[in-house]
Amino acid sequence: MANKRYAYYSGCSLEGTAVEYDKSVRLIFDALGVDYIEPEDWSCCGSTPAHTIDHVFAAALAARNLSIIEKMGLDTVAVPCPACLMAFKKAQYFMEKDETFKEKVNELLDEKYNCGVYAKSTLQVLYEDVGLDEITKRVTHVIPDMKVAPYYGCITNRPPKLAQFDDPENPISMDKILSAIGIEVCDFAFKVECCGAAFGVPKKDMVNRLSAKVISMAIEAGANCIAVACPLCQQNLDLRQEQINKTTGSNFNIPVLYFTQIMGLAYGYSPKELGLDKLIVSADNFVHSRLTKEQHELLKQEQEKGKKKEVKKQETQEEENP
Amino acid sequence: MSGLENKEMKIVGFLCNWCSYGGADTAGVSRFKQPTDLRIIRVPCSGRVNPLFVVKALLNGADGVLVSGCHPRDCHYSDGNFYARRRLEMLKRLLPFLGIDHRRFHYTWVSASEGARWQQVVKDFTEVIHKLGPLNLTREA
Amino acid sequence: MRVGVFICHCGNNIAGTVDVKAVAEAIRKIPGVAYATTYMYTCSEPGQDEIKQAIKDHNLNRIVVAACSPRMHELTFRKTVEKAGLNRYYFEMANIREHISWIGEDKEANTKKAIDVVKMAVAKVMQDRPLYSSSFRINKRVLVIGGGVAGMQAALDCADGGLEVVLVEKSPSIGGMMSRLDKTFPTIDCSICILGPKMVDVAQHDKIKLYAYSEIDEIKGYVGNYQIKIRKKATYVDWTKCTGCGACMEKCPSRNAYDYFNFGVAPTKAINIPFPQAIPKKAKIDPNYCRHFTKGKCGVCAKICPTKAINYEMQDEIVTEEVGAIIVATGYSLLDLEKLPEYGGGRYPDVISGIQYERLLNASGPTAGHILRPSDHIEPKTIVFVSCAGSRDKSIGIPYCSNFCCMYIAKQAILTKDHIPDSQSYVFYMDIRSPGKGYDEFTRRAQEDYGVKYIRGRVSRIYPKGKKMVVKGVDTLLGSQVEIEADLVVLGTAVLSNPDAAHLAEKLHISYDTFGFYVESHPKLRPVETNTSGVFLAGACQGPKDIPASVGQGSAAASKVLALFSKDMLESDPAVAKVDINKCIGCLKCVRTCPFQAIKDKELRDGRIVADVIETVCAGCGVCTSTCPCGAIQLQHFTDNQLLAEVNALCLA
Amino acid sequence: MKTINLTESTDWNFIEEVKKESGQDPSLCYQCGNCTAGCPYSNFFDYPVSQVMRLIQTGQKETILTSKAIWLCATCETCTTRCPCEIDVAHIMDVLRIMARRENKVSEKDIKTFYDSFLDSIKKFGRLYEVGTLISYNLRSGHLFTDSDLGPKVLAHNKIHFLPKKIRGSEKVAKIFERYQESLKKHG
Amino acid sequence: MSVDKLKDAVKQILNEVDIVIGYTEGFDKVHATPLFINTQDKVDQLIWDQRCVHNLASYLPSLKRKKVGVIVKGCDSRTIVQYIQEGLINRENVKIIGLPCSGVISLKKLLKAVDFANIDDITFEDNGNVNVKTEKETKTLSLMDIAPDKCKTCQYPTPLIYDILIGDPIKSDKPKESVYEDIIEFDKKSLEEKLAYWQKVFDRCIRCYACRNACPMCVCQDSCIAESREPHWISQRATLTEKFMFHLIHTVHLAGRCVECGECERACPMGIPVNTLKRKINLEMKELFDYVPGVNPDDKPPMYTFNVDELKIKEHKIG
Repeated sequence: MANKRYAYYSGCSLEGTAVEYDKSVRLIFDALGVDYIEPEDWSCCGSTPAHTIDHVFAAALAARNLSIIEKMGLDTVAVPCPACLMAFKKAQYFMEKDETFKEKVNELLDEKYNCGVYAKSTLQVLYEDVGLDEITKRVTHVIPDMKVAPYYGCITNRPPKLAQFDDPENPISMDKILSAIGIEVCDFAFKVECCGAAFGVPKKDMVNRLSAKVISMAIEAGANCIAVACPLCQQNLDLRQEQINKTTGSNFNIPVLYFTQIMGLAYGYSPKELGLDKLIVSADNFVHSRLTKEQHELLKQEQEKGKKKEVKKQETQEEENP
Repeated sequence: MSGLENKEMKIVGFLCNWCSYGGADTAGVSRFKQPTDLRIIRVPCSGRVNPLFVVKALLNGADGVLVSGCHPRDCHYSDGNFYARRRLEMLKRLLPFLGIDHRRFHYTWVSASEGARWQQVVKDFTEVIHKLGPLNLTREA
Repeated sequence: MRVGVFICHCGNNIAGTVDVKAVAEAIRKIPGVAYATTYMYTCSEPGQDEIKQAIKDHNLNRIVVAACSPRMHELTFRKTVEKAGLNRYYFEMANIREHISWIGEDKEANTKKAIDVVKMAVAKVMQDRPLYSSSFRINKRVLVIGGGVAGMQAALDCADGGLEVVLVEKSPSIGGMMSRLDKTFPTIDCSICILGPKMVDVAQHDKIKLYAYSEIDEIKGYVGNYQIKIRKKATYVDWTKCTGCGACMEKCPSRNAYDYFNFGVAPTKAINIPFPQAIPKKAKIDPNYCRHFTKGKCGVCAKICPTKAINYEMQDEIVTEEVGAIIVATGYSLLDLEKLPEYGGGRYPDVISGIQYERLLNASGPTAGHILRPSDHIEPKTIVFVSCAGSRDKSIGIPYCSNFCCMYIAKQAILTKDHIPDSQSYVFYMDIRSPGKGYDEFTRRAQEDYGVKYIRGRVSRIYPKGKKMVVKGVDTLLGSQVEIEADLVVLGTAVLSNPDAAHLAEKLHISYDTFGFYVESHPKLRPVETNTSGVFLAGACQGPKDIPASVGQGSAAASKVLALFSKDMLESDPAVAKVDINKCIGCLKCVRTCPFQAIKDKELRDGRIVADVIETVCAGCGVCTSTCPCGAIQLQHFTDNQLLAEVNALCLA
Repeated sequence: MKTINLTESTDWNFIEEVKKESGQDPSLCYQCGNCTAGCPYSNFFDYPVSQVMRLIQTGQKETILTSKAIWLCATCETCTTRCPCEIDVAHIMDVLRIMARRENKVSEKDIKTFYDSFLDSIKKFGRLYEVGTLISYNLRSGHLFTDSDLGPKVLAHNKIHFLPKKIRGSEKVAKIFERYQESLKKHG
Repeated sequence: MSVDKLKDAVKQILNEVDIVIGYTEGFDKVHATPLFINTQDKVDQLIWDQRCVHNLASYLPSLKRKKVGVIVKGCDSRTIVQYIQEGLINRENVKIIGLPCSGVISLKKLLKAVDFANIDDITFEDNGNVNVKTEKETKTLSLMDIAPDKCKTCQYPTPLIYDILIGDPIKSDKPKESVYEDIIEFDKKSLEEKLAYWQKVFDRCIRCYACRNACPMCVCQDSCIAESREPHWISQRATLTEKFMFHLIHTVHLAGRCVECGECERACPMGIPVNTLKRKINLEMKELFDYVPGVNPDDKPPMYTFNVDELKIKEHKIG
């Protein structure tokens, strides 16, 4: 782990409406000893809009950044935003597959890109490269009341041909990470349903209806908090929650945190450091109920003393009656 | 017919009766279009293919030779293709030493149900031979 | 040498893209070719007569037919030339259909290729030698692998025909998939009621020797004379003592064993008899769950067994059987629900497979025939059936149709209404495939008489919402998304080959396709034969098949065996290896490489050692011929000179 | 419902064009409808995805390129992920949008305007300038108050920069735009 | 080592065998020639020095049913090992007298070194010097300069198999990598260069079959397919194609069997590097199957066996 150096491409959103995602990712990377460096003078990946113009053009916008990273001598870029991730992966996929496509893209660029950089989501870096053991080791705090619906969003690990990570229908990496830091994870059916993505501006109603469905399914699953890995998801579910309530007549009030913010809480960082103040729906109650591991241990021991005998009985019964 | 003289390469295929010849039949029944350069010699088993047949064909003016048998473990005669694999691999490695491009000789495994795979093999191999052009090993007309 | 060449038009199949007249023209010029002509359908009776006549008229002594694949009609024409008085091996076929006219688009190139290929055949036929078969005795016993309905039918037909049958079944009871079914379409008769008597017949037939819970370890030999090693797997119960009383099963304290018979709908005991009608009705211990094996202590069954049949020390046992033919009827398996993550397969207990639902419907199933959903044992009112769950899905490597799901889903929907009159069933389908007799009427009845709602479209997602399963799909006829809140979802999971199908095929030397289904000799005309003589196929091991088709194939395979065994002697294929003892230097490399141990060393009277082929054992692969450095051992009909003639005819041209 | 005269209205070139530009074969589609079933936007589409695929198969160019559906697709990749025929449906939708733009047949002006504002921001600054994009969109689309209700919230939580962050290499990014425009002229 | 020890050994085993094959003086000073000893009185004719180039093991298969004693050098012993692997001799019928050897002469090189002058006398010193007396001069040469190539990279100076070893075993001081250096070097040439080379050298072939006749592994002899019509692999035409074919038949038949004794090249009157192609295959056999011919009697020649999973053979892509 310690040897590998990543490029870290935060993307435009993380400089604006999603600064707290950027903050928390950096904190978590530091805490876990992930060596990363921000490429200098990166530009926008092109995102969805560029793909409505032309595929070569879209790939060029993405490849400009990959080329900068390649020149830095790095081969992996950690990307928190799924839209940027997909833009990079698509550029990489088509350029590797099709030599003439590659040439066309390079014609638009100042510095040619030789397809030597692989994009990984922040989630993938943490889950695969850092590993659950390391993630658990660093935990200092427990948030006993938190019940999270892990919401991956539509393109964090889809389509599988491009993503090459986790299951496209029932991903588990975020579930596992959150469980590893001691958070209760709900069985959430809408892990990968789309929230409405970038249509928040031109098609507000559409987004409100889709996001409402996601939130209601999270509550249905028993969650009191939604964990996300995408700035657009966060924006649609959190910033627009009141808008949603108005248009759909619902009455939601559920905090929507980046999964890295939740990790930060378990690692003992302050709400301010993690940018929790940026959330529209407050997550303060989780901050208040947060305990250190030691405190929590004491509490647990007391509770368990009374129960021990019962548990043993149950165990034998279980085997007899499945 | 004259127009074809330079368009076609001479490609010989040795196909085992049970798998690859059947695979070529399957491709035919399915009407999987293929280039017309290949001429097939039916043998009972790829193990029957003495590497010297390949040599003979190349020396006699073939531009490429293809041998195809049953997939390993699926030989109709249980072990024939295992012998073929060793012998043909030996030949494949010898050819470049003689100054013959190893791509002119290919051996592979195609089962009787793999019509589409056979089509691909023929297409790809023919394309390679066309790229390599005619072979004249002994400068004799 | 007077070669006659017959070039077939095959209607338009060949003549459409090959100039057959030009081919005949070119071939006529080859020295030795005495006669060359074209014919519309050479394989037809007049076509064959034409060959016979030409042999007479033109005094021909070698024949080449340029037509379809020799795999199709070589035998036909060999018989023709034989009837005209020639040795049947004075015949060659040039494949100008499958290998030329059907695959090449350029008529000029096709014609040139056809000429080359016929030239090669002419060159070879000139090298052909007359060959004569010898005959050998056959062992008139037959091995049937698999005791499902196809295998049982084959076994019974063979046994009734007077043959001794060895039936090997890998699970503890015969009956196969059919014994799990509740009812059968389109008649809705009780599956076990019609199968049960057949199972008893198998058990009681004095010509059938049943090895249940056994597998094939090794197969040696050839048609007429096979040696089979059968592995009798350890049951830990002495079946000679077990009476099937079931006392052990009642008292066994391990209740969490996986129930293979019921496809895990509910658990079973570690010692169990799979179902009440099982044959043989004997108990068997599952060591993965038995406490004696997992924890090292228990022994309840041993204590309770009235005949002291329990034997924890039992080991697998290998027995050898000798047979002359083999019928393979190993059936199919089903796609694992977990391979369908978007349907929550394996994660949500109320998403089950069709075969599991069959067990819920069945009176001897774990719910005693009451439809109770697995999660909370409550009777479901809204049931959604999803057909093509995995079938026709290239993205998971199953592009084919599973054949009978449409029909059993209709049946299950009908039965559901019978069981729960106030229920509503929905069926998601892409196409209703019901081409059998009375089949389409049956699916219509489901909709017309039983009110089953058929929705044309695929299901995209299934997820839980409270106690319901939300099925989100599409009605493409309406052109809109649809959602159903169901109590239970039944998936018509894809039919797969058996996981060990390839393994068995390798032992049998038969072919299997990309999906593991066994390949028949000809898809239309030899549907139960394989390319290995003496080995026949029956049932779904060849491809997804419903009960009537499987039974039909079982009988067909049996009739093939009975026909084969109608003679006492079999003619051997004379295309075997032959040693020229004057050339053989006795290095015996052929003995080393022969895959069939068909070559032995022999001492001549002058003391020289040479190789000697046992003709009946030689399978004709020719590995020896390509091994022999001095060309002393030649595979007849594929000799070095014959193949060289082809190479030279092509390359030196 | 009007009768579609397949003899006259099937645009075979269009079928080939889609095939070529997308690298996908629409004839593989057997209309199971899985794409429509899973599409989060189906409710808003004028033609569900599976019908868009069918319209391609039947060469109904005009209908598709003027449809709203192709613009309401957010490329969430659900269709691509679940297609049993392994067709990259989302990619085909991308291609259709490109074609619609090229032929000036965009029906969903607002979305196009939003995308254009987005791209303008990139061209100008090298990165996305969220406020600028929104204002530019509101001005161009005429929807002057889109998301103005969110303004105070964003402000209160200090989530946005009011000044654009122009990167040093912004002219290099702009050059990508320019070169692309030039290449269009060159290749026609 | 004195020849006396050798003679004693031969005398001793002559009681157990029908015949012992050794070396004796040839028709002139530079030639040795095989000696077949069937009576004690012939033993004294035995010689042993650097002129003893012949691979005497070659006689064994034709004497398969006799009890034979044979004198072998390290290189010759590989022939015996290979015969055993292939079952071409019965080990119990053969008595092997092994002679450690640090090199022999190549007649062709010697003649070249003296400018093809007539040689009157030749003597060998222990330090590797060879004194040659010709009609014109007396010259001292270094043995390694006039030794066949195989001696320069010899890995087996001591016989690998023997019943009696005369003299002390010698360890090879030649690096292992040196054995196929020339092959690897040649293979680096372009395809065109390589083909042109073989066309040139094979064109010299006069199809005298001396190489085949000298080859200890060419056990077919009279049944050789180069001279047969059943099967008819090659015609008698003296074209390059047929010459090429003959040499490839020889090569393919020796695949994984050639013990690199070099008798073929020694016998060739046209100076064709007959052994090179076989050595190329040996290089591949080593790489593919970790097999070296004639080293371990328990090995199986790779062309007559197989592994279900071949670790080193990967499926080839077309092109």
